[in-house]
Amino acid sequence: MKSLFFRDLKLAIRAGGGFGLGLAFFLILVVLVPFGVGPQSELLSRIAPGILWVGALLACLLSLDRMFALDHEDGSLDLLATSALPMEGACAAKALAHWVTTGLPLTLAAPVLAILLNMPPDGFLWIFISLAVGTPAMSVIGGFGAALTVGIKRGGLLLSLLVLPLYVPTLIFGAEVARRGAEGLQTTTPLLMLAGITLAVSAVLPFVSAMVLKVNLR
Amino acid sequence: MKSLFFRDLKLAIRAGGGFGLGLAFFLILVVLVPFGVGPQSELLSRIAPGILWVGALLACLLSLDRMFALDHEDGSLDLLATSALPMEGACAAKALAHWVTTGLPLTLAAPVLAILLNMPPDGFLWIFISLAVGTPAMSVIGGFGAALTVGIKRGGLLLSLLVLPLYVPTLIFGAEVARRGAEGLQTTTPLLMLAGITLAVSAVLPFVSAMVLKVNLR
Amino acid sequence: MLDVKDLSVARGGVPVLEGLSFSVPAGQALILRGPNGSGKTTLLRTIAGLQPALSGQVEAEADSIAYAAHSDGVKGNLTVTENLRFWADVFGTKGIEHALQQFDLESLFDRPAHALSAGQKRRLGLARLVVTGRKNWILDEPTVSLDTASVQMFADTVRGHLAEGGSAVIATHIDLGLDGTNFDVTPYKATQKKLVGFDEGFL
Amino acid sequence: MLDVKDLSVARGGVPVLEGLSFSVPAGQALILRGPNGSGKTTLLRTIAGLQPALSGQVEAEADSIAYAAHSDGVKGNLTVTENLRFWADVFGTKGIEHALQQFDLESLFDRPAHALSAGQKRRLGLARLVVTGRKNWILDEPTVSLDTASVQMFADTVRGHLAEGGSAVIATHIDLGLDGTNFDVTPYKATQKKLVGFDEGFL
Amino acid sequence: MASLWEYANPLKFMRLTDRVLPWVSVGAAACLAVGLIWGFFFTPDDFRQGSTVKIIYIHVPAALMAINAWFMMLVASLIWLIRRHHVSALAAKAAAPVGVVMTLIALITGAIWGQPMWGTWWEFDPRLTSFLVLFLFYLGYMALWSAIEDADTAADLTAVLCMVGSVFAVLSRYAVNFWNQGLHQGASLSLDKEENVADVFYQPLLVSIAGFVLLFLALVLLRTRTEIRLRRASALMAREKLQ
Ligand code: HEM
Ligand SMILES: Nc1ncnc2c1ncn2[C@@H]1O[C@H](COP(=O)(O)OP(=O)(O)OP(=O)(O)O)[C@@H](O)[C@H]1O
Ligand SMILES: Nc1ncnc2c1ncn2[C@@H]1O[C@H](COP(=O)(O)OP(=O)(O)OP(=O)(O)O)[C@@H](O)[C@H]1O
Ligand SMILES: [Mg+2]
Ligand SMILES: [Mg+2]
Repeated sequence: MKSLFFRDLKLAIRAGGGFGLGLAFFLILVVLVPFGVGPQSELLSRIAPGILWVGALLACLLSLDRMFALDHEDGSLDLLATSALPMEGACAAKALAHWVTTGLPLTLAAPVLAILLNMPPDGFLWIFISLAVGTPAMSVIGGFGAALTVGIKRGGLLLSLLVLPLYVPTLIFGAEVARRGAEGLQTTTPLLMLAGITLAVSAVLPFVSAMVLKVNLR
Repeated sequence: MKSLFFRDLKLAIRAGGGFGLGLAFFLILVVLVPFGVGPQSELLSRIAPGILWVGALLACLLSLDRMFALDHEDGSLDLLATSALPMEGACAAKALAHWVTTGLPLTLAAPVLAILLNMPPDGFLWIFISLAVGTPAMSVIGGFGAALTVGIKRGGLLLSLLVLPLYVPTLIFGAEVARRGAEGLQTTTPLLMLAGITLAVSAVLPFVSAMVLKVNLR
Repeated sequence: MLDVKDLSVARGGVPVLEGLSFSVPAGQALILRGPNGSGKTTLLRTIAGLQPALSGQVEAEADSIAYAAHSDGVKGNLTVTENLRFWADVFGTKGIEHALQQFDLESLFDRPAHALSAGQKRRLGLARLVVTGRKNWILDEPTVSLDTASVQMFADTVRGHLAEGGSAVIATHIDLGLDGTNFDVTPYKATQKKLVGFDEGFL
Repeated sequence: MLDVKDLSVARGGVPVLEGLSFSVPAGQALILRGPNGSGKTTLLRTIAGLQPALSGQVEAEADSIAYAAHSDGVKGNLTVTENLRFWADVFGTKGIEHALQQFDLESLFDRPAHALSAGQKRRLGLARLVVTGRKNWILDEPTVSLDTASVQMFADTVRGHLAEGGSAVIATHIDLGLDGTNFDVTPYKATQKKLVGFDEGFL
Repeated sequence: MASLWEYANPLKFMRLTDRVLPWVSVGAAACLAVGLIWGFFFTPDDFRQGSTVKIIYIHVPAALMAINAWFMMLVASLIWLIRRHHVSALAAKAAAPVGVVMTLIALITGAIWGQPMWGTWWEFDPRLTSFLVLFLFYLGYMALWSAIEDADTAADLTAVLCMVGSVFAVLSRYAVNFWNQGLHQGASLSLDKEENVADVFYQPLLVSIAGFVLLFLALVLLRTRTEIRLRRASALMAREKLQ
């Protein structure tokens, strides 16, 4: 499991960028939105927490599709399945590697990008906290989606379709935390819900993913 | 070229959904944004044209990454390159197939989704027109990006990174048309610019893509 | 030690082989033979536990099977050493030098795997087998793309493995120069059950 | 008719073979030989025009080359017929029945290609060659995964192609039973140029 | 007494449904006709809502069935996962398109109703939101079925997806009870009765709900039969190939 985790990290870094790319996508998205909605800064600052969250979510999503697909194509997954490594462990390790290469850098970068969107400075801390608590859930849920669609060519879009609805609760509570934080309101309730989601999916989904993967290898 | 076009269509449809999936992603995205920014409908209706455009752009983008990648992996691209088919033609055919499977359905669906975002009914026509004129450019530009990144595993994110900046002019003018249309202002200038971009990239980029592809095959 | 009892296997829902029984004692190799499409790959995947059998059993010690198929599970972005070391870690064994040396990969040790020739990549895939430390090798056309010298290397490795009490099931179309039982799957081709009336059921 | 003059080829920026000259007249086959990693694939890709030569020339009629490599260019989601017909369309030829029949694919005609066995898929890849209608076949290990009967089929097809005035360059590790010139690439291995001083250039 | 499981045999299932289906269809048509005509033409307009209240006869049954369809799929999927009866998996597959249409009807009628009632087509309140997510799950569920070729694999994977999606089916029914915010009626049918005047609305509503239930049943049975025949046809075709 440890070795799988480190191999995935290494692969992410080698494959031209790794850490960098998720971030770059996030950055570009945050830059594109003002072009789309027009540059009125008061409007921007109101939608900033939401856009940052949606952006983080999409950046996560884009890097998901190859979580298992590459290993499936080159046969590694078959070999892993016949190895001593329990599949649950493999799924957890892969989700963790995904989080380290996307969720973590996104979380660290979000406060900086918040400036671009004219967010009030009080919100910086809260966008950071909400992403730190919420992104692990996105990696784990994404892992489940990736496991479901592993055998399908052009699975990328189907993956998004399956995973995005699952992301909705995380998004709602995460963005709520960030928004309330930015407006100086109480954040305890949504933050607790967010943490609850993250814990629940991390506890349950790796097992489901492992099951699904085994079915897919048949 | 015709055969390549029809094969790509066939593949898109066979691979579970084809048309449907790009659309579904668009739908989901448009649904997610209100979760992110919160459900105040007046705010939503102001950002609606921009969000629709950004959403269409991302839906295009997600389906891009496999435009050449699948053909590269299974060796078809090598074989195509040694065939009588000029590479420029192949690139154009592939971009066209991409547009028919994503850009076109997106354009048709956008007015419906505009309802979800509370857009004023006057804007429906304009969001349709702007997308109809703008999405072909996105497919052609996307084809260029896909050609650039064809040899790279996990190229998906890199592709986004390369292509998104290229999408900026299309996005600016497209969203401008939709926004002005929704507000009942003159749209001629941005619409002309948008059409100009589409024509220019369609005339030039297939040749560049072909060149880039040849380099990538080496 | 591997025991196959009255096994039937299917691919894509269609029965391919049925009524297979054989056993491969320690120290022995079974060479699977049969024309293209006869069902060797399907059989091997079933034995390796990657797909369920239609009926019958496969008996083997727990965690004793190492499977190698058409695709090598080699990551192009990792070097030869990194690839091997990863698999060694996954299977909890140590020391990849032996495997590198057995397949003459020492001079390529820090080459990223995507810059290997077809045969070199295949050798790396086979070296992976050695580092699994598993007893039962299930090999699907292992010598594809190998030149004669490398086929020899492979045969020597298998012989060494058998001498240490391992066993192997190998599907191949060429002669490997191994002495093992030949087993032709052709006679076990699944036959049609007679259709007795139309029962609106599946088949 | 294919003429190779004083060709040097490189992969990944490293020279692999140099000073190659040979010519393959119509009706003749050239069998490329050489151990794994000797540079056969690199040479064939250069001849097919997929990568530039370091120096030297490849002369062939325009649009006369058909290339077939390790990967078959077969789409799993299309059926056997659809795959072949696509390539026939691309190369502007008609009639795929002949090709289907030559590689005994008729009974599989409407099977999606992902449901073929390794050897069946390979046969489909080879059938593609026939529908290209091209004269110079450049083949990289065409018989991988094929059983003996299919190798025979392949050899017959090549013989037929030669008899019609085509030519072929085939890299292989096994004996195909074709009579053609054998050409061993080993002696042409690129040597290290002596370093003469430091001239601010690369090497 | 014969065990219920016997009807998991395709043959038995086909025989039984062959006899049952006409009755169910007739029942559905009758209930729908009575309920809708009664509701539309023989009830007074509501004192607050005017004639728009009549949408209730379509909206409520459709929304009910949209959620119930998912629960039915869940049960069928669980039976498939545990006992591996193919008919059960096919019934789940057959129910999805019917469910998605019900969802769509509820969404559209809700939106049309919302315009006069709330002054907006759409609002992101908890119930509407989770209902919309449920709609997306229906789409994903059907897309997954069609993307995977091997039938058993597809059945397994969609079954798992169905289990996960049930969270949202539950939410769209009970979300109002968790969060007491939002525009949409929190009322269950009984509360609705107290709030809205009387049996005048209530009785035709019940009849049309019964109609929707029967309609759903009829469509699912019909589609399951089709799926069984399709499976049978592809099995025969595969068999032919084998020779
Ligand atoms: C797009 C907008 C709407 C959507 C998506 C929607 C969705 C739903 C859903 C999911 C249910 C629950 C069914 C169940 O629990 O089985 C429901 C029930 C109901 N809806 Fe709507 N609805 C919408 C608009 C409206 C409007 C505008 C009204 C009227 C003011 C309304 C009145 C009702 C009533 C009376 C019930 C039955 C209450 C109950 O049994 O809990 N709905 N709707
Ligand atoms: N989805 C499917 N539906 C029907 N038949 C299938 C399907 N998938 C595979 N087959 C058939 O099952 C048979 C067994 O295939 P398998 O790959 O096991 O053969 P093999 O002995 O390994 O052949 P090879 O030597 O070519 O690798 C083949 O005839 C193949 O065409
Ligand atoms: N990027 C690279 N850098 C350095 N050497 C490389 C690179 N890519 C390939 N090589 C080497 O170039 C040589 C030629 O490879 P090529 O694939 O042409 O061999 P081949 O004769 O086809 O071998 P095989 O019989 O195994 O297919 C090999 O020794 C390979 O290791
Ligand atoms: Mg095989
Ligand atoms: Mg080679």
